[in-house]
Amino acid sequence: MFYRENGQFKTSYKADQQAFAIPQDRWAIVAIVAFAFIGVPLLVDEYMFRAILVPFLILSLAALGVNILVGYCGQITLGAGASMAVGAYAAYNFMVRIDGMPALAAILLGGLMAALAGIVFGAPSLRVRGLYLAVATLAAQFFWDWAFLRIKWFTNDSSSGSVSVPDINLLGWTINSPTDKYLFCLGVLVVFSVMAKNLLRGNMGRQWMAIRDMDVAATVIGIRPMYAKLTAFAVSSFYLGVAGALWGFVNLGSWEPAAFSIDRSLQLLFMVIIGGMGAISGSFFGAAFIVILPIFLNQMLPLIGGLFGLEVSIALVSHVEFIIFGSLIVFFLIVEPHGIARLWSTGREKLRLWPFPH
Amino acid sequence: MAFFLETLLGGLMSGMLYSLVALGFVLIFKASGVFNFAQGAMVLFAALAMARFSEWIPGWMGMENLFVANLLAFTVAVAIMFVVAWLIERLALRYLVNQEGATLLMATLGIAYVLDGIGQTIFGSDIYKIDVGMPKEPVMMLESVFDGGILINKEDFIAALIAALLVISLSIFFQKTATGRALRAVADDHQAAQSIGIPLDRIWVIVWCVAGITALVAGIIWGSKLGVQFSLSTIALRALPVVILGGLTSVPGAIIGGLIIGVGEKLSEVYLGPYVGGGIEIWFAYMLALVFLLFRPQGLFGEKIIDRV
Amino acid sequence: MSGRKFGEVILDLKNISLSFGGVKALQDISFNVLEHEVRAIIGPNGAGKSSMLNVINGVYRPQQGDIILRGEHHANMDSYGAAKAGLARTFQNIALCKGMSVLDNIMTGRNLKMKANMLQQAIWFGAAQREELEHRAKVEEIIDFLEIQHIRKTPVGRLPYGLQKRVDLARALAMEPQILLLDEPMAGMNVEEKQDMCRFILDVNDQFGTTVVLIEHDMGVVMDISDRVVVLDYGKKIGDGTPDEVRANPDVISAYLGASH
Amino acid sequence: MTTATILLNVNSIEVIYNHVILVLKGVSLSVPEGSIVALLGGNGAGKTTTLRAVSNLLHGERGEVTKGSIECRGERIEALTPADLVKRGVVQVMEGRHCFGHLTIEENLMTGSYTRSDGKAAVAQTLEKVYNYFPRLKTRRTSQAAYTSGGEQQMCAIGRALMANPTMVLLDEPSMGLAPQIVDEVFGIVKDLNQREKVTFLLAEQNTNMALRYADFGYILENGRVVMEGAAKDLANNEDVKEFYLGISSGERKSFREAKHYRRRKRWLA
Repeated sequence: MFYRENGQFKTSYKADQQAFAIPQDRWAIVAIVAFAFIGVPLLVDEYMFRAILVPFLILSLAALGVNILVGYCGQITLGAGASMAVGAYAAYNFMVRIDGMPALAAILLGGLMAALAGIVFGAPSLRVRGLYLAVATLAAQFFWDWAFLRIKWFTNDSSSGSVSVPDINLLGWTINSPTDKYLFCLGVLVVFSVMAKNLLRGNMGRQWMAIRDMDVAATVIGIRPMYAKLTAFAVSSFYLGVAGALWGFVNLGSWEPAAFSIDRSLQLLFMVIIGGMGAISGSFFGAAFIVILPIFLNQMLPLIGGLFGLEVSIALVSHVEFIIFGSLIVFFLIVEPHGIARLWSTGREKLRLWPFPH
Repeated sequence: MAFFLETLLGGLMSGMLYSLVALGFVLIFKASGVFNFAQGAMVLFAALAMARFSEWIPGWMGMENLFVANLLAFTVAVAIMFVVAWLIERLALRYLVNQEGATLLMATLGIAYVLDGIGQTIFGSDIYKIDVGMPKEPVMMLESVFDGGILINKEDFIAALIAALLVISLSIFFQKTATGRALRAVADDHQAAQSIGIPLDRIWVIVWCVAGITALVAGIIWGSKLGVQFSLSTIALRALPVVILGGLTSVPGAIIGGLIIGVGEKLSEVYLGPYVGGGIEIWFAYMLALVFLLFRPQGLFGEKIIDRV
Repeated sequence: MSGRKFGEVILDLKNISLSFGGVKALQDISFNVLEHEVRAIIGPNGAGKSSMLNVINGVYRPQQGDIILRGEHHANMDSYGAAKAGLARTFQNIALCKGMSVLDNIMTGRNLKMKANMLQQAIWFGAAQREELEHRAKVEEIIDFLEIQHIRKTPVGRLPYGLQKRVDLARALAMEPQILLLDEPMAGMNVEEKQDMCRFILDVNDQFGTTVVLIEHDMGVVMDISDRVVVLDYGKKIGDGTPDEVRANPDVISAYLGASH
Repeated sequence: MTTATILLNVNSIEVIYNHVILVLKGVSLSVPEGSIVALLGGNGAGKTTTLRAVSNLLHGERGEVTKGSIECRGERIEALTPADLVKRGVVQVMEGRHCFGHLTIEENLMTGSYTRSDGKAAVAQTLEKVYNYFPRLKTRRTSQAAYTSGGEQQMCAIGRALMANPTMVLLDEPSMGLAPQIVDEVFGIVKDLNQREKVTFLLAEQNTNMALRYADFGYILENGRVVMEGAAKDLANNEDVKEFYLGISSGERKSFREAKHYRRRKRWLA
């Protein structure tokens, strides 16, 4: 099993433009996806599904959305949570207000609404950029936080903005067991990831990256910043909206606006940073890391404390979690600003050249 | 009319406090090009230190004098903020020389988390009070003009005065001293500053020390008003629109932006809030800042950005 | 220079004035560009050369004056409009996407010609793929022409400066422009690289009939390859003519060239 | 040249960026006190990296010296900070000028004196000296550097370095993007400083013609290696140098219009 490209020749541009041009990569991806669909359900217990796998899948999707905007189009957002909220509440409204609305359609429509909101709140990006834009996106965050808490119409007049939805029914398949939820989310994630990959390797992705890397100069080669930036906001918000609807419908079942607070926005941003900006795989790495870390710490800290005869309170665990979390972010930014995905690809590059160092 | 003026003055006073936090942002950004998201966490950290030590020190030394205890606690808190500044430079910033603004911003988010965690681990996570003997009683003003006059908090007045003093001394430091000049040079171009022998590490420690002291002052004032608790770290989020409105690099911008936001918030909450269910001040501030941004993308006092290709 | 035919006036700039907050970058500048010619703009630093280029392709809008492109008025054109009108441009401080491969960078130059919508692109198979392949073939021709086959897949950020300049040119060519604006295409190159670059510029001019407007400091290059030269100084035009005329112009000598040239 | 003491000695250094990209593959050179030494070669040859390795500014670019040694007056300097190096009298003027745009010209110059501890009077004296060399700067002393021309910014950058009272200046691409007349002026001042103030210069330059006219000694870098070295006069007369770096072949300057695809190319590249 050598990781080598020697002897592989492309004879057409078509072959050269495949999503994964190296056959070894292609087979690895197929194997991973197959394992996720078939192997995982056979191996894993219910707790794993509920606590880790389902949140991981949905947050991966959300992180992918953030990555499109931040990593590929270079527009920093601190309002990702708000897009998720719009998606979740919009999907909820489609469900309760329209009789016989299929859940999947409601979720997609929720994503569409989030995309529209994303375009409106992304509009300042045409005038301001960088740090100013980051702060401008906070406006969206606080506005929607407030709207879902105070405007009763959005939550069908429920108190404190909390709403709940029944189990999803998809063409006769009722999604209620953890395994069902897992498979459903996995399916959505795979489809959306493939579409993201397609967009990013084509003309759209190139336009976004041109805006990210050269902004003013991009207009000179015929890229309209308005179009490129707003499509990035729309696509990103669409992904986030769908993820938000899934988070509400599948993972939580019932939720309040606090589920999509600024903490969620920051969490998503961290996933992208730690995972790797401008790399699709980075979204998965980052989501996995951030879903697993608190669970890991919750289990380990009392054990470690026990070794030294210390009582570790729940409050202390949450404080230590803060500290470790923050330190890791700084650590990653220092060691590899491009995240786990870059560490991964550097490793792969070395493998290709192995045993020669350069 | 008297009610309107009272609201207005109330807005101005709370705006002054926003300015104080915003000032911390502007200082660090101006001098090191870092948009310090951890400023709120630093305010909380500093306030916690101040609150706890002013409680602990009398206990340890068995003394009663509030003034001396506060003075000692203040000194200890300053020292702690210096250590924090030094550690931040040592452990994080020095490895991030020459990185993009976004990377630095996210690093400070990480620092904010660490500070929040450490602060609560050491100092506890309850609500504490700071009592530096600020007069709480209200003052009546303009009784001759309006019936019943206008109610003003004396505390707010003193706070505004302190903020003004801090700003003046900082401006002098920045414009007139060799260190201030070096700080501004570093803000412009890290590598060029390095190439002519300005030691980045030392400059950054100084900047963060200054920001730490600003945070401490803000923390004491806010803390003595509202009590010291975790939510204090979110005042950074309240101060962000101020920074954006005033321009990231402008000290006067931070002040005037703070006043505008303070007044806008209060007026909107009082006159607009009842119609839409209340609680609008936080996003209203952001919207206000956004509207300004649409007309002046660099903020009120920020330097104009000219795109060059 | 013999045997080369110039066409009509393709680009006519009339009384262009531009200022930034009181600073006058360009004052009442007029000159024209003939089809198929190589037109150079020279002048000291801060003379307004880059501003001139920015006015031509719509990055800046002049406060006064008129830009006539193939007989049509374009004074209010933005840079997107300029790109659509057939103007391409390279940059003084290379504006390439550092993380993207050479191939992808050049492909961005084709974006105006790509029509697949977002949904088609997300699905990929079908219209988007067909289009992608079509344009890839075109881009490969340009890669071939500029002799950068070997670095096709290399991320641009890893290339030496000289090659990056060439990729920048390749991207501009991918737009199939009628007028090519080059902002200091040879800054920071050694003689060998400059010779290569000159060869490419002249070949583009010969083979595709592309009109070239270029800013350059190297007098050797300017005098050798350009047909006519405009000289700017402090936002004013101080000379205009063939290289020999300009070289003999006393204003130009005292403001720019110095005695030794 | 043999009698002069060696101020700077670079011993077969290797520089790697980002842990993977090898840029310098064993570069050695030495700079005698009081001389002007030129580093020549195309873009990406490693000139700037060599200068950065000497001035310890590699870290900001994620690069590091992995092999070899750098000595200044016999003392190893790889581990020093840039500030320490400035105190020892070695200052770099970076490529692309890098003036502090928001500071005035005079403030820019004054930042250069940050490391000095010999008192205000001495600094003021140096400032006067810098103004003497660059009278243009004196007329623009209160303008913000961002609003000055390229030539003025280059002078400001050199002047700022001089404010540190250096014994040696590392000058990176002083002619880049400057009008011919200004280039003459800048090089003239460098020569002046060298002769009157005894400042040693190590300069990286694309403009081979200019550099060889003013330098005493030259090194030609290609692909991270030194491929040729010698006294400036000898290099200027070398056939290869003439052909590849000066654009002269068989005795006369060749027109850029006449350059052929199949012309003679360098053969020493691996």
